[in-house]
Amino acid sequence: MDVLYFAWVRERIGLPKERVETDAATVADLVSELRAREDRYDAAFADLSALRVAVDQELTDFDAPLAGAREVAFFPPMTGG
Amino acid sequence: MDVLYFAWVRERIGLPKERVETDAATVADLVSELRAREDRYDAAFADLSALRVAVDQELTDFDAPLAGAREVAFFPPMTGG
Amino acid sequence: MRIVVQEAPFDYGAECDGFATGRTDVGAVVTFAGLVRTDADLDRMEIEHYPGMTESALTAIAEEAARRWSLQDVLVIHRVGPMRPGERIMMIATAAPHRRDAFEAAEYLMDYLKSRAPFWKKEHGPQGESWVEAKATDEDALSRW
Amino acid sequence: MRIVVQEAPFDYGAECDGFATGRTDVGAVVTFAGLVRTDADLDRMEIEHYPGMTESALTAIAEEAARRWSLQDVLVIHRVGPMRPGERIMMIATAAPHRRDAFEAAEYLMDYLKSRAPFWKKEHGPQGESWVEAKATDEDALSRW
Repeated sequence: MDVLYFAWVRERIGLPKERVETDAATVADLVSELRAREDRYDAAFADLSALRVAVDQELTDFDAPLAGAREVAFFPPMTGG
Repeated sequence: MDVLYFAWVRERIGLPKERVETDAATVADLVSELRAREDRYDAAFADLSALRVAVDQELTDFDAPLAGAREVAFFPPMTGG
Repeated sequence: MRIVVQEAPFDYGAECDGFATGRTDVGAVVTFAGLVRTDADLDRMEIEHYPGMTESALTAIAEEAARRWSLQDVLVIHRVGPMRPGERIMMIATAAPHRRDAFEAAEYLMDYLKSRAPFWKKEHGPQGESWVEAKATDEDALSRW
Repeated sequence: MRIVVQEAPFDYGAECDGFATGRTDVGAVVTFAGLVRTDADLDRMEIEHYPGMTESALTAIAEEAARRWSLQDVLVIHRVGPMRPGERIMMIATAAPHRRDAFEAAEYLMDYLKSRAPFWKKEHGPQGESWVEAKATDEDALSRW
């Protein structure tokens, strides 16, 4: 699936988007896999309360299932307007 | 003092403004004097709950004193906006 | 602060534009425009007012809004005289550092302007003419503030 | 309903004007404009967004507003990319038969747009750059609805 990063999450991880092969059942499982990869992922995901997640462009929770998902995005709380 | 009428009060009484010589102590006293004059005044002031009053261009109540007042205006509830 | 009572139409777009231009301390601009609306056969509307008191009442309402909220500017334009369906009757605008102040002040201005400024609307249609009656909901709206 | 996400500046005055023109069923138009505000040394702001999700999130918010209130039209324009202090970031407009619907829908749109549409602001000043943090008061504002 495609994993996207925005704002400071993008800056800490160092890329806006990557292709990830995973069998993670939930968003939280995917986060665990990513954190295990490298320090920059571990640091970016250290405080989940500071993060938001969208699955297929819909806001959701970290316990959301990933079955059938094509795109997961991580970003800080939004500041539009 | 000058007595002014607006909207349907003006139409029922038949004039927008008149000079009234009075010793009325309050707005209510002035209303009693006006009602005693002619039927068209009596009809216009029949239901005080349907009327508003301003003394010297400030909204007030019918028991407001008239000492020193230069201008009294009677009109229905306002409908601006 | 600018308070205008006039017969002539006003340029809503230009007024909005001017209100949201050239200041770096303003974060939020709210504008409201009231139009002559008709569900049925309305040929025209006529607005009567109380010259002198109208301006002072609007100024007092705007000054009270500026006391209650953190505002950088307030504009009120209200037309009087004859108007046709679809024409703009009036507008207000508020400018503030933050959106909550701009919104609340604008709603306050509208609620007070509606029931406490000396304007009276008369509708003219094929069935004749009639004075618009004040709505209980407009009087009730004041209890919010 | 019109939802626009673009880099280019937009013409706030012309959009307001268009929204309050040529309809006799609209009684109330409310508009909001958000500007780049600065108390201090802000050279520029940069807004990042999530293409695709931005448009669908704004559309969902506007559709929900149209379900909750009696509205005749809704407009949302939001810029992305670099902006300087005083520039307009975004605007919304609502048209309704009555003012309460137009005001409440506009406040709802702003509250949700602020915290639920995928935009992120970064400020650039002489001290460097920093991401604007979401405010607890903005999240709390959603509990009104």
